[in-house]
Amino acid sequence: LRLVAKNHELLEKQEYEIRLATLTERNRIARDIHDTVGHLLSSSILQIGALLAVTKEEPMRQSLQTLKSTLSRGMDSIRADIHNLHDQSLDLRLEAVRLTDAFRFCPARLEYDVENNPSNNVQYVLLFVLKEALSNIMKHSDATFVHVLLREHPGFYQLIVQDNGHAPAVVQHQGLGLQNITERVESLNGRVRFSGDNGFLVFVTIPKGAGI
Amino acid sequence: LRLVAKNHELLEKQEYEIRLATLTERNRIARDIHDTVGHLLSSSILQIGALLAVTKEEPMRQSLQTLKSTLSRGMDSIRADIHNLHDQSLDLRLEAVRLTDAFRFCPARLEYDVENNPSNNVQYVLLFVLKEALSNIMKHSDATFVHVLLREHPGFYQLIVQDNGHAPAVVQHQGLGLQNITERVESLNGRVRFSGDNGFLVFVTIPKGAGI
Amino acid sequence: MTVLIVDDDPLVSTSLKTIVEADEEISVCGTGGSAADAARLYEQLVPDILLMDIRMGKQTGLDAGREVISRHHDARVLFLTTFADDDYIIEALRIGAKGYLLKQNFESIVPALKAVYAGQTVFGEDIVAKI
Ligand SMILES: Nc1ncnc2c1ncn2[C@@H]1O[C@H](COP(=O)(O)OP(=O)(O)OP(=O)(O)O)[C@@H](O)[C@H]1O
Ligand SMILES: Nc1ncnc2c1ncn2[C@@H]1O[C@H](COP(=O)(O)OP(=O)(O)OP(=O)(O)O)[C@@H](O)[C@H]1O
Ligand SMILES: [K+]
Ligand SMILES: [Mg+2]
Ligand SMILES: [Mg+2]
Ligand SMILES: [Mg+2]
Repeated sequence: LRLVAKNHELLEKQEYEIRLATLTERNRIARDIHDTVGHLLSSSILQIGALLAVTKEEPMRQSLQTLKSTLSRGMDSIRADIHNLHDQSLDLRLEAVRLTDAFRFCPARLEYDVENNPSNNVQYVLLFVLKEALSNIMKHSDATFVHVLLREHPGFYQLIVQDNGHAPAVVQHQGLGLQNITERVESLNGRVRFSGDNGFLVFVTIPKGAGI
Repeated sequence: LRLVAKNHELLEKQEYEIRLATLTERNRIARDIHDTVGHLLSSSILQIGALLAVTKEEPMRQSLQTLKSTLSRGMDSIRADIHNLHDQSLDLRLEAVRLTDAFRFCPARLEYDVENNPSNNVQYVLLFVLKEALSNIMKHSDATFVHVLLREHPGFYQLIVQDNGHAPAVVQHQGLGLQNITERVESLNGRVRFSGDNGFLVFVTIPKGAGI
Repeated sequence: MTVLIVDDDPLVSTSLKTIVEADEEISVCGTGGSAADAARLYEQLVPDILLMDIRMGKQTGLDAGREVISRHHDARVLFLTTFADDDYIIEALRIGAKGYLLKQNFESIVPALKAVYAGQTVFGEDIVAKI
């Protein structure tokens, strides 16, 4: 039975990872284009500016202006591409709402207080933690309520998942779930705390600007 | 036990899907850039060519040449990007060799006769079929040998996986494996045949130019 | 007014020089190709304005800008950038630069230099909102 659930989980995770892989690649390429082609185009436009600064003949000026507007369109197109790419990024709030809505085991309340969408990497780790924490509640707890808090602080993002079940005061065996949480959060220089004092608590902070 | 294997399979598949998603996205973007920015750049280079044809003054010619070579570098960079992207595409032969080498259940012979690497989508489906077929042999057959043939014909690609085990003359219950094979191949307008006449046979053809 | 131009692309710095010097009130007192050049040439030439690229290879003009401004509190540093959404722009403005310019908008370079020389700043509005 656990394996069936696990299979399901894996399939879901897979979709997720695929989406992330797609977005990551998109952003990487966008940055590349931005840096190389964008630079060459703006350099060309400036060269035209210099030619215009020293040219008096009207037909030549005309041609240079046309050339400039062709290249400006190239810049616009690159800018638009990059803009589109950013628009297609993960939306933390949307994904968090989705995850808590899909959670059927017990009522879950999401408190969302984030103004600036973190980078894809940070978002991804936060959502990964949320997923693992919710799946643990399903598997290990007798909770009747769970409170999820996603909050932006001046220097970092914070995620708290707190249930009201009977939890072990000390986790005897960390499985892959808690280990993965710890690894991924620490890879972004974040911090993790687990506690079973009062239901089970997963507490995570990730500094801003991590993993861009 | 089957579920454990299934989990393992899923995880492997996941890596694969992620790689595919990355490559697909990369190719999509490469095509976009090529079509938009590439077009504007080559148009600009032509405009400069026209200006050079009517300009006699040496300093102006010099400047236009410099401008032209800046833009040509932009084109080269785009071209190189796209080239790199293609280089990083799936390599059907390599992947097929990997899969048959990793197959430990019984000896497997790979006959590879493909000149033109098919599109990523086609490759991916062919490799998916090969994976499923090999995993079925492991799970369901007493084969001591398997023959894998990947062949390019003028109009299509062909994959045959034939083992020498005792197979049911008619498959009673198609599981997810054979169903997925059928679905994916048909999504590329290909054809599938399964047969248990003489060991188990998986026979697939996919037309060229499918799913680009 | 005197301007020091620093950009890692020589084609960009010479083009900028030509554009800027076409104006009668402006003369370019030097050009450089790296962050190190910027700090060194500033000390040497003490220009009215330092016009500097943000991204120069693996370096940025930010550290050089910071150094110049910390030594000369009245230094006018104006940054150049390829795209307005450059992540470094906000940082550039935090260190006390007088603004930034898109390289693409070469028509606005001379007016911007004059504005900065007259004590104004040239920030995009969306950037100001972000600070
Ligand atoms: N919400 C919770 N309530 C009670 N106990 C929990 C809760 N979350 C985790 N635990 C305890 O922590 C242990 C470790 O969790 P972890 O996620 O690392 O592994 P797992 O869920 O057992 O296995 P895996 O996640 O690898 O499938 C669990 O076995 C359980 O004892
Ligand atoms: N190489 C083979 N030798 C003998 N029988 C086979 C072979 N391949 C497939 N079969 C038969 O075809 C059936 C359907 O295979 P299919 O891959 O669709 O499902 P499955 O392997 O049983 O389950 P799943 O692939 O969903 O995990 C198998 O159950 C088996 O009876
Ligand atoms: K001048
Ligand atoms: Mg777990
Ligand atoms: Mg199967
Ligand atoms: Mg530069």
